[in-house]
Amino acid sequence: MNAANANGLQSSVPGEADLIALYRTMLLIRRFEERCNALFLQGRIPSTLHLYIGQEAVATGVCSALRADDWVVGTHRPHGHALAKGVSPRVIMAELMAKVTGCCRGKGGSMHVGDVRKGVFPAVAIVGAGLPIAAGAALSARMRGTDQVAVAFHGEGAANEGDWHEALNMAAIWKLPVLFVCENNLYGASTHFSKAFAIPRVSDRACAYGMPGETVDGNDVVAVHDAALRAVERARSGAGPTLLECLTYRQCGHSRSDACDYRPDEEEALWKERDPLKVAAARIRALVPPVPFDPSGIEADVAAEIDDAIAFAEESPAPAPEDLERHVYWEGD
Amino acid sequence: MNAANANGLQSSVPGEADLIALYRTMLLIRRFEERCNALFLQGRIPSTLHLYIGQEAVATGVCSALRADDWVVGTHRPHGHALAKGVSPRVIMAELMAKVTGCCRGKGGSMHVGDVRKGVFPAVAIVGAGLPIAAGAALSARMRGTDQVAVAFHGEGAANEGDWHEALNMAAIWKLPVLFVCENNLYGASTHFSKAFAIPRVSDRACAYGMPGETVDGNDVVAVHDAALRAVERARSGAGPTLLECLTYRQCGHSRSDACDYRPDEEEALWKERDPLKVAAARIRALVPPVPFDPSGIEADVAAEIDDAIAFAEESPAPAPEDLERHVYWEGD
Amino acid sequence: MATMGIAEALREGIREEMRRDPTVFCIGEDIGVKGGWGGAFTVTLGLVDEFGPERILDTPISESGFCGIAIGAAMTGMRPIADVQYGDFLFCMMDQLANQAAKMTYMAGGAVKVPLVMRAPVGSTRRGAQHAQTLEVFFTHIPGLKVVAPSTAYDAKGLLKAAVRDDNPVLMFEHKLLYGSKGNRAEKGAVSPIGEVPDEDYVVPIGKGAIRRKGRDVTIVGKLLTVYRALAAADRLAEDGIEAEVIDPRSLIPLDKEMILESVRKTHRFVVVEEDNRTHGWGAEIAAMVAEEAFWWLDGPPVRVSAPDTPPPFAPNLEELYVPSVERVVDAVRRLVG
Amino acid sequence: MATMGIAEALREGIREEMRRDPTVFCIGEDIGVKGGWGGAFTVTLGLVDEFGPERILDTPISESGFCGIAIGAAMTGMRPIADVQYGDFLFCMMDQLANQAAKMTYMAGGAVKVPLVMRAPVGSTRRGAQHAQTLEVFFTHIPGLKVVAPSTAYDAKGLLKAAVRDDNPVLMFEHKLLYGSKGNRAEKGAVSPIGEVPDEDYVVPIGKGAIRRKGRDVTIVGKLLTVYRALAAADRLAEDGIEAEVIDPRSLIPLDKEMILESVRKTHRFVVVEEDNRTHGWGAEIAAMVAEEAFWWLDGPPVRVSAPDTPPPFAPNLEELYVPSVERVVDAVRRLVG
Ligand SMILES: Cc1ncc(C[n+]2csc(CCOP(=O)(O)OP(=O)(O)O)c2C)c(N)n1
Ligand SMILES: Cc1ncc(C[n+]2csc(CCOP(=O)(O)OP(=O)(O)O)c2C)c(N)n1
Ligand SMILES: [Mg+2]
Ligand SMILES: [Mg+2]
Repeated sequence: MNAANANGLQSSVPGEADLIALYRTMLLIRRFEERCNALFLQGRIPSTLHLYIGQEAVATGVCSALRADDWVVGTHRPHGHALAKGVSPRVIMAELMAKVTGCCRGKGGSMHVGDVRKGVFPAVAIVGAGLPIAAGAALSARMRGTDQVAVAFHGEGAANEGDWHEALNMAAIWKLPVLFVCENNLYGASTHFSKAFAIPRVSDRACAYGMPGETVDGNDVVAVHDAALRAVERARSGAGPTLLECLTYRQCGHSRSDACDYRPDEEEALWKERDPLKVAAARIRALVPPVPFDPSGIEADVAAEIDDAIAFAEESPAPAPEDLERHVYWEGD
Repeated sequence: MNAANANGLQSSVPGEADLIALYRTMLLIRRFEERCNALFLQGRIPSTLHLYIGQEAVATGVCSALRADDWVVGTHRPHGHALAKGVSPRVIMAELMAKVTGCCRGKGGSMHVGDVRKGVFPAVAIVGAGLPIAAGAALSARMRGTDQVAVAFHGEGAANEGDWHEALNMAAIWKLPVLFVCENNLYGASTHFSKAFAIPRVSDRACAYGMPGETVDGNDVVAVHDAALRAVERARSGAGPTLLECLTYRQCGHSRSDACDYRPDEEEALWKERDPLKVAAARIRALVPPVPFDPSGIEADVAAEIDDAIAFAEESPAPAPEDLERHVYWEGD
Repeated sequence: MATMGIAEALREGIREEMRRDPTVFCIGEDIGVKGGWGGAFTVTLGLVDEFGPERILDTPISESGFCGIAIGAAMTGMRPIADVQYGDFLFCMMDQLANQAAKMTYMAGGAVKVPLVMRAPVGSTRRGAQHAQTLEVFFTHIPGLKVVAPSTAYDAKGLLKAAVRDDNPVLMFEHKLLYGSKGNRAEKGAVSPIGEVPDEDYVVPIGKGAIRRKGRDVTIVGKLLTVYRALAAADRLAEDGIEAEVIDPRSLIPLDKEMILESVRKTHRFVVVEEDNRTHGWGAEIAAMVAEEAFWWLDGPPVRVSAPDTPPPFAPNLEELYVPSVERVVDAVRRLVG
Repeated sequence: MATMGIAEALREGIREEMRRDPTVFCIGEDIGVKGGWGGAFTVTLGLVDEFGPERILDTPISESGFCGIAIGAAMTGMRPIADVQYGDFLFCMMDQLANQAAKMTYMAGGAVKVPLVMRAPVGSTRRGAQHAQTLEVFFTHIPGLKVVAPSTAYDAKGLLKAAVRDDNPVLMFEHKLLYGSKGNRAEKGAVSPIGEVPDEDYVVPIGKGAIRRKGRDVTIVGKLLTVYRALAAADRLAEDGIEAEVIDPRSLIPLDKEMILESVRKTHRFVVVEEDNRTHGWGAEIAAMVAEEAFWWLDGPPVRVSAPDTPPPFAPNLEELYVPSVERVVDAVRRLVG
């Protein structure tokens, strides 16, 4: 259905079809999140939500450089990672609505969406804790003799956790096939990057582990894709991990109840100007020869897909009471 | 009694008296540890021991750059740190022999020796965990408006713990008056540096935090002292922390029962050639004008001090049974 | 006398202690950012305006590190009040709490003190497995720590002050549904026990329980949210003529054992209600203690009402089955008394 | 049938599982270094010669990190056997164990498994507060983990194999004084329960206890070292005509409750002996469970013999008072029976 989702894009000079596929994935994430927010405000999604709006180019650019059998570990803000890696909007929406058809049977919730059949681990909502787990998947790939690659998405805030450090070091000394994708959206919750780091770039930390570090425009899906592809090739060839920092911005609040009063309006405006969907559209329009780009068809398509997901979720039942005490231990496939 | 212990040495071009004082401290540590080992083999010290032999120049060089009211946090290998900072051999020996007159009333043991009256925290035997604690002491100094400095001694193995990373980052962003002194003795337990790091120097990691990092010859007490003094001045002036890596070698086994079969004999021989006491003696003999240096007086002096410590410890009683349930909570000064 | 919720009471307690003692300061994530939230549940909201960013110290996301920093500061003359956004993250700093803070005084033979306060929200609020645990028992089992768990605004402020003035590490557990946080940080399904809080300085001594309701037929011990479940159950039971005595220990370590034992010697029946998992939960000790020390007074087994042995589920319908309900308490008492 | 200690039995168990299943590997600090120790207590000694450094994987000193790596590997088709040098360091990886490994299957709604084995030595051996804790109960309270604690060579090998083949995270606690490690890594004061271990493949099923001694007058439950203390106490009591039944649960989670309850229904008296701190210790649950489920069979209170509520002390004379002695068990039983 969706080329970027199918993880098929391997070229580093994407053509029109590729760009449109990337655009579609980003739009799917955007619209999905917008609808989530509306459903949350209507009380149809319980709990809290960490929206990915503004960061779509990162998950999309990275996952489009992956194979279907590669692994991804998401964070407390995982819907975008899951969608970009090809998890169906249906099972994500059902999970958010706490339905038994959800990707975690309604027992995980927003912060743990994932689907191992699509190579997406249950997301890890303890900041930083996903990195060693991704490194472990990479170690496993090597031990089992596959050439799978693992990706640990994380916020820049996570780079100050001990687990981040330990994971990067072990990945480096063992040359594990893993990408550490740091989504530097300038804030960890309400805390500005500059309050938490004494260095200008997270990627500068790669030197501490003897691994390459790179910073790219995280709102440009092509830049992200290109850098990710290089890192994936490096990883797959046995040359080891990469720290890839993507500069981006969380356009919404940190979570459901956040009015973002700690952020300057100008900053928000500036980044909305650099909206990843706009950047991608401009990329398409700048193709040579020029391409007339009308996203309305994609909009309709994406809207239909999300409507379907919502309908699916709404119609699905909640978990049965017996579900409470199930799955504490593994019950088989 | 002991100039280097009294933390009075502030010049970076030490003269004869200074060098002799440094030599004496190092010799005290060396002979103290040798006697500990003998006592352990005789069964007069229980438990296990991590000896500091070979690394004396680090603690001595660093502590000679400190004031009496500065703070030091030691490790599982803490006797040298405590002696260099001026803790009496008596209370250390009594602690090792599990006597109530020990610096921890016999309740801490070798891995926790310290004496807060001398600015030495109870040593922290969880690898890496001492670093945030030292940073906290530095934060406290600033908040209380003193110009005290804190030092976190640690092995290179500790630099792969999460706490190490978190501590360095916070110290850097808050410009805390703390020195992270990494004693790179090439092994963390039986694991060689090259198996645990993908970089040539621990000090290279300073770049990850925007703090200065420096590597010095850790077997040359003057080199250590000079570098420490610069870092201490930097810290005291409010310019922030430093990562100081001292290249040294653990001449004995990791702990009591270690035959070191994992180390090449040539490596051991090479480092014994570079014994810190030899290097210091050569420094003294190379003074201009030349100084005839006969350490036998210092030897006798140090031997007497240790004999006294052992006698004190042997004569001291074990803790009373009631001591078992005391001091779980603070009982007052 | 002012009327307020727990978040506000804690805030006022912190404010007063910081005014009284310049060595008191707060440290944690997102606690002092201007325009921010005052921590995850508004407790420190606005304090940075009075005390500045040095004393309301925002940290990077480094739980183990800032806990260690708080310990080092506490050992050298300061009195930090640290917090985590969710109690679940205490596991990220477990070594610093269990191996360092708790043991430092002992392993130094009494030569150092660690006057640290660590605050942590607990309780199930639809956030799933990693943001909803009730984990007091992991800390009540660490010698060297004190542990408190206020369920009213009065106690929250009084225990906070007592904790700040204590010379030992004190963990304070707070329940997300009891904060009474206002505005857009209010919690769905909250109990909001608004209560009166004196204007003048007071402390609630650590180690003293409170009898929330007098009764002669059964002793029910709860803590945090389950105090309110127990009280509601007691009301319901009273309709049948069963008079339950409801005890809120307030301090978990040290525990006011005598208050519980005295009650059991009167009622001869004992039920403990907790939101945590049953097996090796907090209630196990209370039940074991009662069985061991009041065996001959008991007319029936000590009974535990708790969450099942599962991680907290996300789905609201499952969560409702997870947290002990008023009905489950009523049923347990009826079976015991009947 | 060969005769060996626990360290050797574990080593043989690991070796056989690694031969049988190429997805099994070991990960930890100093476990495979040539000329090294095979871990802190020789369990993996020599295995690197057969399996190479990729499958006996030495890590940097990064407990949380390598635990997470083991989890990630376990979720993707491998069966890691990880270890820490001292159980006390489990606190450094507490988040990975408690929030990740234990909860992953549940929070994924059953879609993933984490077949991880984590081994940890416990027990007081004169190393002081940070190297001598007995901390099983911190893990028996985490739904999603299984916990085993073998006290004989036979059980050690059989439980190790069962753990490796289990599709859930299993923690194995081993007692430093029971390893029977040889040479210069032997421990002072060790019990060294040398025992017979079959040559052919076998498992000890997780969840089944063992009656170590039959008796009619009192049920004593111990684990690891305290099994031996209980047995020695039983011998002493037998001289006075008191016949104690000694139960070693072997698996702590799931627990063979029925074996304990059946015994109590026969003996009417119950004592649990553990090396851990008393308050909220492991024994609290066992005592509470017996009180709750066998109340009407009990002729006296369930009794706990344990360490006091202090960190492990260093001084040998204090340590001797800390760990429950044979005398203390004998006294407790006498008071109960007398
Ligand atoms: C260990 C841990 N500490 C704190 C939190 C609370 N928390 C959730 S998200 C977040 C901010 C994370 O910042 P960043 O890593 O930059 O990711 P972003 O939210 O910006 O995507 C915090 C502090 C957590 N979930 N886990
Ligand atoms: C958290 C933790 N992990 C492991 C250990 C066991 N251990 C004690 S010392 C040591 C090696 C430490 O190496 P390094 O930091 O280089 O210090 P060195 O012993 O060389 O002085 C290890 C692994 C420990 N004490 N704490
Ligand atoms: Mg961020
Ligand atoms: Mg070392």
